[in-house]
Amino acid sequence: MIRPHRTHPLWFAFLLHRLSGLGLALFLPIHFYMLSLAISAPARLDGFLRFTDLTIVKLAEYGLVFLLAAHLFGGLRLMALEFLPWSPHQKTMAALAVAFAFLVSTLFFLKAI
Amino acid sequence: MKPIIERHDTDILILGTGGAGLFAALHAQKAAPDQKVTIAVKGLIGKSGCTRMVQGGYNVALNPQDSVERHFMDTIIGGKWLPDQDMAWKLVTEAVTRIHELENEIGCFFDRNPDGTLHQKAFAGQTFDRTAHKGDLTGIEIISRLMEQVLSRPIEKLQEHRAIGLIPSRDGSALAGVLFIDMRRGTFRLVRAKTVLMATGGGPTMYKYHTPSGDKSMDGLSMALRRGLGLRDMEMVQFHPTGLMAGDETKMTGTVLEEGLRGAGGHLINGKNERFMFNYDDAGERATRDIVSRAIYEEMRQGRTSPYGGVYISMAHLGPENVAKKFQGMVKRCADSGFDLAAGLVEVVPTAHYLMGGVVVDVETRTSLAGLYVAGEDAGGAHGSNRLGGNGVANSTVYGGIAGDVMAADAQKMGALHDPDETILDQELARAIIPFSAKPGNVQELRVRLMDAMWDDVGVMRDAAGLKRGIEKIASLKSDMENVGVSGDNLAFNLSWHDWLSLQSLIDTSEVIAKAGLSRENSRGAHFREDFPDAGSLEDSYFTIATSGDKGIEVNREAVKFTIVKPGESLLGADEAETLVEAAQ
Amino acid sequence: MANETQTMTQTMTVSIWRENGDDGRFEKYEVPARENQTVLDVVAYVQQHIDPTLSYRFACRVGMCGSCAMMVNGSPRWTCRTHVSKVVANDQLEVAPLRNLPVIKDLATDMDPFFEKWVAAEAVFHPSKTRHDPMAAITPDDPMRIAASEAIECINCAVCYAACDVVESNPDYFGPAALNRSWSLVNDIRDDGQDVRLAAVGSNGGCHNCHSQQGCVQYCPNELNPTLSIAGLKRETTKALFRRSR
Amino acid sequence: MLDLRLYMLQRLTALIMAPLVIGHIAVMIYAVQGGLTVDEILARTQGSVAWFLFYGSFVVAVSIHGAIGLRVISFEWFGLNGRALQLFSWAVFALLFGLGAKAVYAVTFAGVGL
Ligand SMILES: Cc1cc2nc3c(=O)[nH]c(=O)nc-3n(C[C@H](O)[C@H](O)[C@H](O)COP(=O)(O)OP(=O)(O)OC[C@H]3O[C@@H](n4cnc5c(N)ncnc54)[C@H](O)[C@@H]3O)c2cc1C
Ligand code: HEM
Ligand code: SF4
Ligand code: F3S
Ligand code: FES
Repeated sequence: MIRPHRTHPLWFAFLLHRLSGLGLALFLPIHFYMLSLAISAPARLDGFLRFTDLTIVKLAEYGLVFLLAAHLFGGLRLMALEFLPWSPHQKTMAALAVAFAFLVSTLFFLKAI
Repeated sequence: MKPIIERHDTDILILGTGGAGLFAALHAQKAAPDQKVTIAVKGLIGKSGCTRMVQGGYNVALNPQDSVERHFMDTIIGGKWLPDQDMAWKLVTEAVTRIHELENEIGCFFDRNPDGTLHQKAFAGQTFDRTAHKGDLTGIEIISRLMEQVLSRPIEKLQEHRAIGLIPSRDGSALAGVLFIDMRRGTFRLVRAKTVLMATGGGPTMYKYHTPSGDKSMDGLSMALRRGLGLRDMEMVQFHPTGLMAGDETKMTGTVLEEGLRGAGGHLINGKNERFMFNYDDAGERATRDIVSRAIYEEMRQGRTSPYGGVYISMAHLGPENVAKKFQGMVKRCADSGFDLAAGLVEVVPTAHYLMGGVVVDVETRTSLAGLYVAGEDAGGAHGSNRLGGNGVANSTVYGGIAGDVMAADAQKMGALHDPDETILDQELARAIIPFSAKPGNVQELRVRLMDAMWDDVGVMRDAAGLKRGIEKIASLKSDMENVGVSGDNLAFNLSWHDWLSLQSLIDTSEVIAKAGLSRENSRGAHFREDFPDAGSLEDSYFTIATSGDKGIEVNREAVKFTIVKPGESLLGADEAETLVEAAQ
Repeated sequence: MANETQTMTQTMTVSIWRENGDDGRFEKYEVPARENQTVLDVVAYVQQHIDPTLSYRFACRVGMCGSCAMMVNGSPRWTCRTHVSKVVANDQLEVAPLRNLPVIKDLATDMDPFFEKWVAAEAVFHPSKTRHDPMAAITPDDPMRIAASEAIECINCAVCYAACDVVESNPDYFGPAALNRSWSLVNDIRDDGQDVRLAAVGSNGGCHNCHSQQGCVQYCPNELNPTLSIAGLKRETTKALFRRSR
Repeated sequence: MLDLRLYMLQRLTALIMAPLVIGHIAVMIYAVQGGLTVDEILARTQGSVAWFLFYGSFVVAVSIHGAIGLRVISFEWFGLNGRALQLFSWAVFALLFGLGAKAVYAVTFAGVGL
């Protein structure tokens, strides 16, 4: 899939945005379902929340928060590109979006463990 | 076995999509919406030909201080009194309308002065700065805009259709249609039409070094020759002094390095590291194209060459950053090809650029064959012995438009389509399939032989002995060609077959150039005879007309008619300055 | 005038895509390696000296006509101005027809879809004056003129069209070149067709399909910026929406 | 496959979500310390109109945004088109909205008694 014409940073930024959006769209229904357990079966949700104490699950959550943050900042970058005056620093902006996403999700991870 | 010829009809048929062809299509379609207009082109619409390659710009008298009379006089004097004056007059006057049309109706967005009027720059040989332009990519702007207009109109498009023969009517009184090769499928197609414009753009690509696009191979002129039409001024091949020299194996060799480089103060340096232009002319590097070309050629003949066999152009003394800024496009092009124009030395060589000669036409683009019209570089007359930079694209757009109007009016008056002369149709077809009966060989080798012969013997400097040698070489190539075949197994998009056909057209027209060159026993403009270095009497100016008859190519001389101005006279008033250009280039 | 610096001894392997109404495949050829040679020169060498049946397309040979674009080692390039030394990897060169266009034969593609979309995107000037009117006085520093000029020098080579994945996956998408030209015209105050143009670029194949991948910018040989142009179209179509609803 | 209308909806919903997601991440970073329990979550959200509006508008926005997003991906990458694509988009919307609404209800007003 990574064919030569795609090997430039902004294509990877596109891919990241798409995969993160896809990931979120797949995760959200599960997330919603879990939350709705709060009333119908609070014990199961609690059980699930305890399950999230496992390091491996923590790591997965880390990934998820990263996806969310990356999609958020990436999306803001795209909308800035579309609606604000053009900036010649497209690659820097994409890198910054990813950097912020790392920062935020790592903060979350450090707090979580 | 004889291949099948598909038959197809239209009303107005246009060959070629340079400035002339595209303009003709637009004008014809507008003037006669009831007629079917078809354009057929060897390449893709608007993407082939030389109009697209125009860098400098478009000559037109727009400034109140300038005048069409001044433009006319520059054209006549530049052409050394050989131009057909009525054609030149129509060129300079219609150019004013055409540029308005280009800007207002076609959408070209020419560069402007601070006050919003068109910017016009200096170009060699002009007494006023009158070259309108869009950066240094004027041709791309003109052709892209024309192409958009044509693509969005109900005009039939036959792309990658190569015209190979003009087919007269059965009684020979008019043109019936044109035989094509549908290049993509490798099939033959006869398109009948009431009126046909030939705008295939000449193109002296039979020289070892040449600038025109690869699709141009003189097909038009060789087709016209076979129908007995007269070709005038064929000895007049303009050389551009600074083509890139990068070795024989690359197509980059021969491509133009902008005129402006010399204008801006670039130095030409020979293989001995000396500036040599002042040995030839007081204007040094700023001398006119023909003088600089001859000087470089002489240096090369004397063996004072750069590694690839040319000379160097050097810009670095003007400050590499400056050069890089002022000649951005050129510097980038050189860099892509591996050369540093801004700070280093780039090898250059004179390169065949434009063919002044062409089919004899009247000011309405009509030829001696009813139904056939010719415009653009295929038509002779407007430039005489030398074309001013900037008059080429003006010529193709002006006369293309005229052709469109005239053809539309004529087509509306005409009755039914003509039936083609089947004998000639068969002959033209047979001609195209000759190579399939010979053993496949290397066509490129023959092309190289032709290019060497033309460069060595019919090139920048000529004399009787050389021209005769050239004619002999061409004759032997002609017979050798019959033994070099192409495999006919698969004719679809068969470039080697087309290389062969191109070579055939180039050989035919090379012979005309050489013979016309031999016939002109004086030196005018682009034609320089070492054995007849003088211009001869201006009052007795003649032009050459070549025709193909039973005895082969025959060249005659015809007196130039001074219908508007005689040598020694001028259209400019006595109180008008001879030149309004400050630092004459 | 023969040149001694070139040696015939060194060679290079080039893989060239061959296709003739079939599935197509790469074929390998040994060609001489030269000091000055473009990818187009290599392709021409193969046709002229090794396999006369090879098909490809070029015209100007100096980066003006946009006929010679191909995939070179997987990336879209104008081959007449791509020096082999700049793209060759481990003495290997792979040349294939331009992506996203139907192949006619070997390296020659059918560019009609590209130009049909050009017209569909209303990337065509609509005159507001005739040849008998004076030309519009527009100063060079007029911001609209600058914006129009920045997008104007396109040679319609379809390199950007081949670089864009949306073009590949969405047959309706006009692609970067057509939209870039439309944007130039949106900034052309002489043009009289802005409403139809905005409607066209806001339609199904229009600018809103662009995901700002910017492959078009990355590969455009003339350093144009279709992404910027498309963003401009997205803004203008949005603005027009509000204008209309008011 | 994106015309002006869908494009606008996608951008609009993105703009709505942006502050909400930032808020959500902030809360999570704060709340996640020392582990999460149901009681903790509910204590914060139960009966709060503010949280209802907060999560409620997110759910509306994300169902639209996600549906359009998956629509584009399934068209471009998986070749879905025509009616199938239409159906798929609405299904995604319905799924996200349904589950989302239920979740918001669960963490805010369920059990509170209206
Ligand atoms: C590098 C370069 C720079 C130039 N710069 C300038 C300049 O600055 N100013 C200026 O005024 N002039 C300039 N010229 C000259 C100018 O480009 C030409 O004079 C003019 O454009 C010719 O226009 P045309 O329409 O006659 O032919 P072209 O534009 O050459 O078009 C010829 C068309 O005919 C087609 N064709 C050829 N053979 C066949 C066939 N057998 N069947 C069907 N179609 C065929 C070709 O594919 C092409 O489409 C320049 C030329 C070159 C090469
Ligand atoms: C946090 C706020 C969000 C912002 C600012 C945002 C922004 C964007 C933008 C601008 C796009 C368009 C990208 C394009 O056209 O190329 C987009 C696409 C998308 N978004 Fe979001 N989004 C956000 C949240 C979400 C969430 C929570 C989801 C989960 C469902 C999501 C799923 C998607 C999907 C699937 C796409 C399609 C991706 C693509 O076409 O490549 N987004 N988003
Ligand atoms: S925008 Fe650039 S890459 Fe695209 S067609 Fe024009 S010149 Fe070629
Ligand atoms: S590559 Fe394609 S996605 Fe947009 S930014 Fe360029 S058109
Ligand atoms: S041949 Fe014209 S751009 Fe390459």
